Amino acid sequence: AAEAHSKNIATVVKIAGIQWFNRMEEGVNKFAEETGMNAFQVGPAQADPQQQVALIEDMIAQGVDALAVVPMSPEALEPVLGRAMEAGIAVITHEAAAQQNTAYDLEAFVNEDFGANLMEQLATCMGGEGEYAVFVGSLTSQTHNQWVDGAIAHQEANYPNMTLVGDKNETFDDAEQAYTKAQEVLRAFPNIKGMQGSASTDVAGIGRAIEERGMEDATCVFGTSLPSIAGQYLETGAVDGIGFWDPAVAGEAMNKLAVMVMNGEEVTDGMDLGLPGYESISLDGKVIYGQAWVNVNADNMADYPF
Amino acid sequence: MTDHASTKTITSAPEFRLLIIAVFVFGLMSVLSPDRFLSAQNLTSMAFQFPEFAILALAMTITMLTGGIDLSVVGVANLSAVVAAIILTQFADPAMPASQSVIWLSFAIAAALCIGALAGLVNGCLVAFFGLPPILATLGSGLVFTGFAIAMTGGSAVMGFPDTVAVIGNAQVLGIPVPLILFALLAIVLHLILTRTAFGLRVTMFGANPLAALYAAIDINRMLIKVYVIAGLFSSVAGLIIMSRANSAKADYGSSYLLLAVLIAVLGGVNPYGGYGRVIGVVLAVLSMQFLSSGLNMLQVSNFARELIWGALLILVMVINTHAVTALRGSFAKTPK
Amino acid sequence: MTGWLPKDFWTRNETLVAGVIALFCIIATLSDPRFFTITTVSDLLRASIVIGILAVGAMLVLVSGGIDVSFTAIAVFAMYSSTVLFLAIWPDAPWPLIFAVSVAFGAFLGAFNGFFIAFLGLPTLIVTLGTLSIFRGFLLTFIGSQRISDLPPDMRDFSRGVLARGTTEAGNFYSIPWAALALVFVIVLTWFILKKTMLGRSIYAIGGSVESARRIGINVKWTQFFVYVYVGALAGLAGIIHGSVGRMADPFSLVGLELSVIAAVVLGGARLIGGYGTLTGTLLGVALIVIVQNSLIVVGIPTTWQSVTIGILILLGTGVPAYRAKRAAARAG
Amino acid sequence: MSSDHDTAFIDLRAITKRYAGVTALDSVDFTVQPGEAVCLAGENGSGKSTLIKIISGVEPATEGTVRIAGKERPYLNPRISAAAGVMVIFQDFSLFPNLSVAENIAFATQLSTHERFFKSRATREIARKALDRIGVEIDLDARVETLPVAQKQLVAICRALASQAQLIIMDEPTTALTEKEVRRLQGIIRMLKDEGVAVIFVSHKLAEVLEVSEKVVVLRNGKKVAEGPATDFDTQSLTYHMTGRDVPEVPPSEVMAGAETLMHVESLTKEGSFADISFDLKTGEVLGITGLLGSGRTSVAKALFGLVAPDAGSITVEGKPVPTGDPQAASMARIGYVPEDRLTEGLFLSQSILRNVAIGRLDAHTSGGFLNMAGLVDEASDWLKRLKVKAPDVEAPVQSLSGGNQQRVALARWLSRAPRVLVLNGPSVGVDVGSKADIHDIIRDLASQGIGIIVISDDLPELLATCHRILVMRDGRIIDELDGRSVTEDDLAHRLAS
Ligand SMILES: Nc1ncnc2c1ncn2[C@@H]1O[C@H](COP(=O)(O)OP(=O)(O)OP(=O)(O)O)[C@@H](O)[C@H]1O
Ligand SMILES: Nc1ncnc2c1ncn2[C@@H]1O[C@H](COP(=O)(O)OP(=O)(O)OP(=O)(O)O)[C@@H](O)[C@H]1O
Ligand SMILES: [Mg+2]
Ligand SMILES: [Mg+2]
Repeated sequence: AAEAHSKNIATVVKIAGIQWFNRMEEGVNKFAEETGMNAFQVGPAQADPQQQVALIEDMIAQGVDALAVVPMSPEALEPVLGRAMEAGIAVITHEAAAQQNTAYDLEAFVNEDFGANLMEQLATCMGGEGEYAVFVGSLTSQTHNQWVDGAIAHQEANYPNMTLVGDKNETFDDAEQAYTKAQEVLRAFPNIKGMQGSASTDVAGIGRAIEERGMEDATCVFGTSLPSIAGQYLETGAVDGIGFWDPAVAGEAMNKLAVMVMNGEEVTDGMDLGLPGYESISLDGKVIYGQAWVNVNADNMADYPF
Repeated sequence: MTDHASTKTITSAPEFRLLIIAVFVFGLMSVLSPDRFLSAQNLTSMAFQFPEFAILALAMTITMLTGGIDLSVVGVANLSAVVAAIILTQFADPAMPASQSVIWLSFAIAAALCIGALAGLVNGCLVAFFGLPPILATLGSGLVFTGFAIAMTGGSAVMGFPDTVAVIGNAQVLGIPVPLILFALLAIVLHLILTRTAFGLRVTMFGANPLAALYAAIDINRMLIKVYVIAGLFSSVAGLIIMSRANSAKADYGSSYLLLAVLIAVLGGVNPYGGYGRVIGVVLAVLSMQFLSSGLNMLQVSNFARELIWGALLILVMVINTHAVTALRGSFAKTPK
Repeated sequence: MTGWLPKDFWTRNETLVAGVIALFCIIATLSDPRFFTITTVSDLLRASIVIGILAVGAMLVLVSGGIDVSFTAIAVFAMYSSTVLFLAIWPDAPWPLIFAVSVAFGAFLGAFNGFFIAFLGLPTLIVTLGTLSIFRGFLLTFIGSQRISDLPPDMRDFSRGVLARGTTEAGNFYSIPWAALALVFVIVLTWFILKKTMLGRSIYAIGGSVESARRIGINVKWTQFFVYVYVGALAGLAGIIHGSVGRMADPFSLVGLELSVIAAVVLGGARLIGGYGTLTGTLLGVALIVIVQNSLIVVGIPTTWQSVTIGILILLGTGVPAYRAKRAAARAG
Repeated sequence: MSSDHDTAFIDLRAITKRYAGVTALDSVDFTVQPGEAVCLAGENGSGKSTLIKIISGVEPATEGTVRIAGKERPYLNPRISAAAGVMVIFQDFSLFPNLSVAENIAFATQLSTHERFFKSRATREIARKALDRIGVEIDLDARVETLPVAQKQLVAICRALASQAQLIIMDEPTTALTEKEVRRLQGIIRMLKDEGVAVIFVSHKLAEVLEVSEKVVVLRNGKKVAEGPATDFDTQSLTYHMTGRDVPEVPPSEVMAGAETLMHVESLTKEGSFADISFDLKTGEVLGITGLLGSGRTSVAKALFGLVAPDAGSITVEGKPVPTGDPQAASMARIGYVPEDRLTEGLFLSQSILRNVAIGRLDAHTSGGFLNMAGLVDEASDWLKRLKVKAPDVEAPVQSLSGGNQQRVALARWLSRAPRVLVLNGPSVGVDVGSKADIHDIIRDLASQGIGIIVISDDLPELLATCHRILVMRDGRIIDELDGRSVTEDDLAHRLAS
């Protein structure tokens, strides 16, 4: 019992300070409060995998008991997480299904399914026909690509009258870039009816371009985002719907898993983690999948104030 | 007289002030967090962390000595790493016996170094033959190199190496991390090049007055090309370390290292307009940065504050240096008659 | 034959850049006729506003013989902190007031640069490299690191304000926002300062030779100080426009753009050694970068090759005049 | 004496200027009356420029008082000084290369009238008037960087003339001017005097100094050592006061009979600069090349060293052709070149004296890729000693040396490479009398060792003191070849100007 209270659990996120991870920190803090453990969250100042490596090195050096990591670039973290596990640290990851050096990787959902879920809404809005384009934060981001690939696969299987136009458009996780890319797509493909974004800023940029042209009703825009970012465009209808998972819950779940690993408890298929969306997890090797996505539109956005 | 003069030059050199800063930061962190900062664990951890960007700072240093700059170092590092990684994943099976994979590893290393040299050659030609300002030449070429890395990989990471690759970035020899050994070697090599070879002297002299270098019949084009090739080679070594430490290669690794490398070089006393700079200064600047950075992480100071502190340190050092220079100016200008 | 043209017309950077722009437009139109429409023009204009204002500032610094890499950090700092300030004390403030405060913040931060550069005599690159880190670090540590979408309502209204908006008969949409006026204002003001005041001429003079300027009695320190304050103010303006038009105060945006902006200015003929640079050239340089960055899809260049394309463009755009200058110098001996 | 002080426009009392460690001026009294032309003479580093900087407010005095137009000026800066009517033509011109001729000329005037706005018509008017006054024609819209040196100097002079100056200070204004322009400048000085404008004139060309000035003040090591009416001095006595010793010039000895041809230049041509330049240079011969402004002498000199690529023609040294337009090739063929402007072209000012010499011989001291530092230091020190460079420490930066010593360092670099042909462009520009004679000695000595030397200069006494043969250029062509040992100064001047 005494040792349970003295555990240090560091949650290392991709980048410090942004809403997404601030929300996650709420979950981490809630966990710390409820369990009395020293659970805290850190993140690098710049979105660079190497900075995250350095940060984890420092965490290992100061002797934490568990690491809950949201990798910027999973491959890049393999060696350092390997060292962490060798040092006897319990490692949990999130959004990194292919991660080798981890006890468990927690996925809010199967990425392809989430992308298909967005596509399903997009297709419904478009009436199952017309041109659409897709956006990713960066071509190097694995999850973004999985979402988009899942969406495209879903469209090809179910909506033969829809056509994808152009490449995956890269927005560098920047609303301004998403805006100019969207403008360009609108110019290059004047008949376009739908757009799907991946980075949380994508739909904001797309929504702005749509609103500027007064095409709110003529187009359908869906994507991953947060109400705090996309809210104003959901209100005007420039963006029709967003999907996400609640990072606070994910943060709490990671820390919970970390404690389970430290205590040697088994994680099993169909287990209930006692958190919304993770009531009946499915286990595939080391990867734990929940069904924790949330679809939000103008009607229910008030329920998610972050 | 000579004794007195030499002690005076040592203490008045900007590098001496950097030494004081490095020692001070180390002391401060040790006092603030004695059990953790001074732990062997932390010391090795730091030794693993800094070599990759420190080597990039060395590459920056030699180009700055000529009054240039190399903004393509990160692009070159990633491009060489990607090429090496592609060779390793195409030809070397992770399951391959170590003796065989070593051959492929050496081949991949050679290829990476070639890419580094080639990229340096491109930069050198742009600066020397086409007369582009280095800041723009390397900004543009850096985009091109990164772009090639993206195009070759489609933007995703290349991974799945034999275990031997891990040696470059993660192994220790006699308890000393291999990256640190590589950095130390390169720093010594660069120091010797700059102070003990004709080429090194020419580099500094050219930086001090390019026109006079032309009139002194120095082969400027060849010298500039060599400078950028060396910078490219150093960058590719950094790329290999990053690749090994990340067990993968990707076009956007280390993107925050560019400004860091410039900052370290300048903090290390290198004159970005050319003509002055010493490797020891750069090494001390790297150490100060790493002590500060790891120490602040232990104290759980926000990482944004770290950026603030770096910037403030840079300006502080400059203010001290400049003022010391004004005060000392007279001591050089001895009466000629 | 071409008596009405300036003597060096054919050898100027401006001519070259204008030529490259024309060539690019022809290629783009050939590959997709829809490129050459009012829609493209108005989209590009909108995309040029913030970069244009920043570039005018960067040009001024280059002319004065310095270099500034901190202006993006100043822009974000001024935008974000004035937004935070007004959200806290007076969310319903009219936008001109919010803009004025952002400009004042920008000028204040510019004064920091000016102080170290003009009065302590530190090298400009080092100072602005340092203040880039300081401003950004301070902003993210002490003021905030979250994106804010709930801007003061009047800022949103500003972004909805248009000078002209509509659809041509051919069905081409266009829209010119109010913010375009800000760019015009900045250009006119800067043109006036540079061409019509002794202060502006002194900036050129300092760029040509600081020591000579000092000797004939130009107040070098205050002129330099003015340059950095003015550039800071322009950055503050660009930042707040960026925030309101993008309807989001994002403390991570803009930083990282500084070198591209400087590249655009140099494309337009300004020289890193100081003393040279024109507004026409700067605007052409910005136009070129913006056109290329925003038309690669139309021209059909795959996303994976875009960074290579832009890199080659910078190399060509700065390489051709540099090579020509080098050849000319060699010929003249 | 006291009445002198009362009426003086400039009145300096007991001025001392110390730079940390160096006393550049030591308790100097100095007055200038309205309309008076004062000559300031002294060797390099004697403090002339420092004195000028104090009067013009560029540097503050450490001790002593400055009065301008009867008013004490405890705090002075260039603006105040200019407003009081002091205009300076600086030794390095202090022009703005990126601005037009008109703006360069008018800038100071406009500043002194506290103009806030820039009017281009008024600017051109001011510039036009100033140019008319000395009767020169320069394109008002040309950028100053595109002008040849001599025209730059004329622009600097016009800038000083443009304002309503009470005193014009000229710090070596004639270094880049040819005889004809010097004459014109002397005319201007007389005209200024008639208008009541005072002039301070600094020059190393002693004859011209004595010709225009009423009063001579001689500085040595920062102290005033002589002062009096110009009529009390002649070149000889002035030299004596400046150096503290007599410096006689000896004419060159004869070229060895049967000396072989060392260098052969055949029909060297460069469109717009020079045409059909052919000459031979024998071992041990000193060949002078002279000409008026824009005659092409500098271009020819640069072409010999590969800095300018000629369109046609060939250069051979000891029978072997030298590729043109390539300084490395020229240097491999053992041609050396000491440039005109040692500050920007010749020396690495911030680097040590040692390195400035050694840069020419690095490869010879490299073994196994590394430098033999000891050998390098020995050799360089040896050359510094042979050329009598007065330096406290070979590790000191070369900028701490005086002009004459700097020139010797530049020479040492090339001499250490044992050149066969040495091209000296303005070997004594801005060098004081004492050092000048020493440098001439060095030239004669080198020639006697069999080196072929080409001296490019418009300093006629210098040419006569060193050259066996003199080529005269005009409009890019050689128009005359004279025997240096028989031609007289008057004759040479005549051929140059005709
Ligand atoms: N900024 C400075 N710092 C230190 N010493 C200086 C400085 N400026 C001049 N000196 C020294 O002061 C002395 C006088 O220099 P000054 O330039 O007045 O000589 P000068 O008579 O004009 O010589 P020249 O004929 O070469 O122009 C020299 O010894 C010089 O080295
Ligand atoms: N490439 C060129 N094209 C046209 N005119 C040129 C070119 N190069 C030089 N000139 C002109 O040719 C003439 C000779 O120039 P040069 O510089 O050789 O004269 P110089 O007599 O050596 O000058 P200085 O008096 O400075 O020694 C000048 O009128 C110059 O302006
Ligand atoms: Mg819609
Ligand atoms: Mg002088």
